[in-house]
Amino acid sequence: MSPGHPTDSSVSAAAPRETFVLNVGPQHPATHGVLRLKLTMDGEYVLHAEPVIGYAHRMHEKMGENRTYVQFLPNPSRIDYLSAMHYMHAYVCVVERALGIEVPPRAEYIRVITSELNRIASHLVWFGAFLLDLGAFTPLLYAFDDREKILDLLEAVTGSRLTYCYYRFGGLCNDVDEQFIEGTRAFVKHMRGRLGMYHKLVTENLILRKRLEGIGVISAELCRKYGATGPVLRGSGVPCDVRKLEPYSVYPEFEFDVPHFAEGDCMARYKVRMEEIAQSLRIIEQAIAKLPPGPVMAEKVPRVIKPPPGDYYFAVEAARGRFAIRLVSDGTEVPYRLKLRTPSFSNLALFGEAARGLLMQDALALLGSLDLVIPDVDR
Amino acid sequence: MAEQQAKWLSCAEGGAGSEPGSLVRFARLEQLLDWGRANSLWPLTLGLACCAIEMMAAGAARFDLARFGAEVFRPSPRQADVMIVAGTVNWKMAGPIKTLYDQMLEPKWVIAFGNCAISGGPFVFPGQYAVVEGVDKLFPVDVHVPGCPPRPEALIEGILELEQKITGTRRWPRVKTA
Amino acid sequence: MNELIEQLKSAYAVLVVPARADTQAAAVPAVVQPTDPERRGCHLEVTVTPAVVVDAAQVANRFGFAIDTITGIDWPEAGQMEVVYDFFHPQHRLHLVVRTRVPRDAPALPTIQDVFPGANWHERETHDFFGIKFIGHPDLTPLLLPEDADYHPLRKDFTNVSRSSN
Amino acid sequence: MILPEPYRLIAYLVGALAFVGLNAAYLVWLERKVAARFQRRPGPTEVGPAGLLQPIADGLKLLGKQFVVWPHADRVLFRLAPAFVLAPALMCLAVIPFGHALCARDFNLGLLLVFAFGSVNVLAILLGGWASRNKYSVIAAARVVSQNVAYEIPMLLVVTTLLLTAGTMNLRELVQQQAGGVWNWNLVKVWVNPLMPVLFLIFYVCMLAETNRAPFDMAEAESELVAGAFTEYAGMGFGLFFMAEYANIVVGASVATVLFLGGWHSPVGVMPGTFWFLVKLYALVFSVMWVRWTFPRTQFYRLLNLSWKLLIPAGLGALLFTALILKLR
Repeated sequence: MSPGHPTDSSVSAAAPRETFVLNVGPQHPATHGVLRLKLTMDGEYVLHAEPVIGYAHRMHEKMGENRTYVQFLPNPSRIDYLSAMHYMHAYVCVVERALGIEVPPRAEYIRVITSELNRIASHLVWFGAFLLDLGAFTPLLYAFDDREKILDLLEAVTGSRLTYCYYRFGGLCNDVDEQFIEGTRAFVKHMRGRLGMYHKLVTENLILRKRLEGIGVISAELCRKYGATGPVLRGSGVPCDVRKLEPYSVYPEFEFDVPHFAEGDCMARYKVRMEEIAQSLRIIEQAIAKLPPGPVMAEKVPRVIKPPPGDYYFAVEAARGRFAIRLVSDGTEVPYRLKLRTPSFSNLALFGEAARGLLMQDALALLGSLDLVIPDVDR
Repeated sequence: MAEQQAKWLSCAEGGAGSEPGSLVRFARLEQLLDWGRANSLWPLTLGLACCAIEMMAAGAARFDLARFGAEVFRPSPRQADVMIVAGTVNWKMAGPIKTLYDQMLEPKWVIAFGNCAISGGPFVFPGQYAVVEGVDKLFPVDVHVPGCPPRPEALIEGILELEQKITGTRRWPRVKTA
Repeated sequence: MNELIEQLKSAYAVLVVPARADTQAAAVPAVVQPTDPERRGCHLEVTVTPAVVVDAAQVANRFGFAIDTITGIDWPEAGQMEVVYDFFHPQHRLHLVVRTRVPRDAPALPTIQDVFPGANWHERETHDFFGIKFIGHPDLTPLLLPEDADYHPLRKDFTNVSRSSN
Repeated sequence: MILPEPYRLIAYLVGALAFVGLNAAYLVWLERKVAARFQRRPGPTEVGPAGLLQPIADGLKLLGKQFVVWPHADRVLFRLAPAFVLAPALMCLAVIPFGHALCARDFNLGLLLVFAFGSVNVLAILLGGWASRNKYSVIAAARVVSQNVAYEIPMLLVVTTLLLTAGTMNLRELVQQQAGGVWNWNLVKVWVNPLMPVLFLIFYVCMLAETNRAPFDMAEAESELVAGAFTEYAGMGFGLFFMAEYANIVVGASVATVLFLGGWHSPVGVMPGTFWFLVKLYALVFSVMWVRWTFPRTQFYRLLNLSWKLLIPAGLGALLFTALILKLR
């Protein structure tokens, strides 16, 4: 356990302590991008942490009001570039919901397969980056090695390594081939073995366990008050997953568990994500086995997308949590308002409260365990 | 090897550092230093957005920037030689990134990695209020690497291109082809 | 599930802004409207007056909702700005939307950040983008925009800020 | 044959500088190669054959880099710190016997000298961090001081325990006592003191901590403190800190070799002694690298707890136990 914090009343009753403000970021190796933290420190203890965001604000919401529905298609994949597929999924789904388009089953299955592959890739990047935060460099390269295998698969289908623009209103832009199916099967097998290796190399490492267990505890209540979702909420013991709770696409047809751990510490969040990789592999396996034949594009998709006026909302489970789009349409070719609810934003919001009283080192471990993508926070 | 070396030396002759009429000529020394600089480009750890992931991928096992001695990502601008601007710079970030550039010590170079860093990329539209339309508005850029995001190979090519800019010749020793 | 919705409905039905003698304002009840989640993505839409958003948030809090997001929508023709509060339930398939409208020329309404501390950032962001003032909010300095920003880009009448490209 | 003193010292000065310089350069290269192998990538390959010219390119680059003393920094100390950090490591090498005749100064209190100068290293990092007037550097400097103070104690306890049985502080004599086969090396001399392997373990952990290597790399905790105490250093100033880190590892590994691994004595009886000394030395250095690229960093308070609550009591216990054995024997 970490030693007593100076915020304890027993300590602060003594002479007033001298504090200083440590400015972490916008360029700092632990902030994974351009996040800035204003840490009020007492020695190495964080008394008060204030995230300062906006250094990667890219006007996605304004752009939504400036371009037609089709022109906005490349944008969602650039909000959270690590789970681009999920963001695309939310965007096409909200427009499909507005237009009332039925998507062919084959397209839905392929969407699930690619989304879950993307989720694994995203968790692998987090795994590497998180371990890098903790001072272990090697797992990063192992994770990127496995991630490249996913990228190869997705690149063959979508033509892009990172910012996929693969889903269309009513389906997909092109079908997958036999090679992709075979490659995915092989990958599932490969990844299962690698997961075992990760657990041996990293999860069971004593130093890692000591660094994560009991550190940065976030309660379920805190998550609720701040609207934190995804692995952060599940790491606090709430089995909340949009795929189960508000099922979309063909997720109800698959068997998978929602991993959740009640401890709420960094280790719980770590275990949730590692377990999610295994669950995603399960989903992929089932989806490939059940993949139906047929078209990948709905037949009745209007040439010009003009959803009827109204207010539509769609949420998906992205790699970082609940991503939702609120689309307000006025019946024209351009959205009237496109609100993006990004998971990292809410997950980061609770950092200030969760980091209070931690040592700086542990606070940065907590930050890493939240798995932030800064452009996702800033939009 | 020797032939190439001679070629490399003759290429850079008359380049920077050797003024025709000056009594003292440090051309050889300059060339040696340039060779050292070109082969030891330590980038600044500066990931801004999507492109940063591809920058990380370039440093990872498959592409391995380390082959060219450029894998030593330094988190402190004092120790970095090249700033790879990987991602969108907005006006809120413009100040800090300019400070970072000023904090880097001479000789320093900048690679604008990705469309956003080159021109604002997909985020430029009439009436946009946030994005800096190209980091060359903030400081001089040596190499532009286009793409959205560019592939890791493109970053390697960008580094080689920068090496060529420093030494005046396309990489010595030559990159071995597989 | 359905009974939870019924309970919510009855909880919101009593949300009424009391008539006040000094302003001659009549009592305004909250409008509760169930919606089709398959078509719209939410189960219950509650429209309230700005004065009772805090009470509306408290009801959501009592029912165990988590804050999803807060956003604004600009309606220049109506001379109004809409503020939309989204709440999701971590345990049930339940999505709640609370809507309120404020006049466009002086947009202000009370903050709910005492009920949901997470609303702090969402409200700051809404203030950034729309210029809607949240009364009682501790810090409304721009969050996503530069600290000195004095423009509200998601207003429909927003035009580009002049930016000297140095 | 041992050369007369003045020649030996001149040879030492030249030799030690070359040795430290080459070691620093090529241990960096080795580290990059080793790390690359652990991470399943080639590492430096393109700069010279197998990337062998890479350290030279780095060195030239660092030499040609601007060196600036910040207006708010302490001008004198900021410049002095890099020199302070390298010089003690050079001093330590003077008394280390690399071979039967390869010892610059055969000194009765050799071990004492090594530890005396070894501790100056901390002072230098403290100075560097303090003079930078950078918050990260100051935090790192404070960490380094408490870390090194904490680990100096168990290290000295271990060495004292060893000295009880050896009875000399002369490093050459220490090695000579271990002559005659592998079983005579201190590491495996369990019949003299059954705690020998434990002592070696404590010594090794302390060596990692003293040289600020992962998992105890608090001085340069990259993901937390940017570049720690060296954040504000550029060019050769930073290069010297870098060199000193490797020089300290070499010193630490040399002392471990002398104290526990039989110094220049060959386990099989072939090849000259110096060769075997270097083999043992680099095997230890390699293990240090192996640890670095495998483990995450520990927490700072856990690091101190390990020393104060485990290693120091263990060291004291070992000392008492050894004293008892010697008394009873």
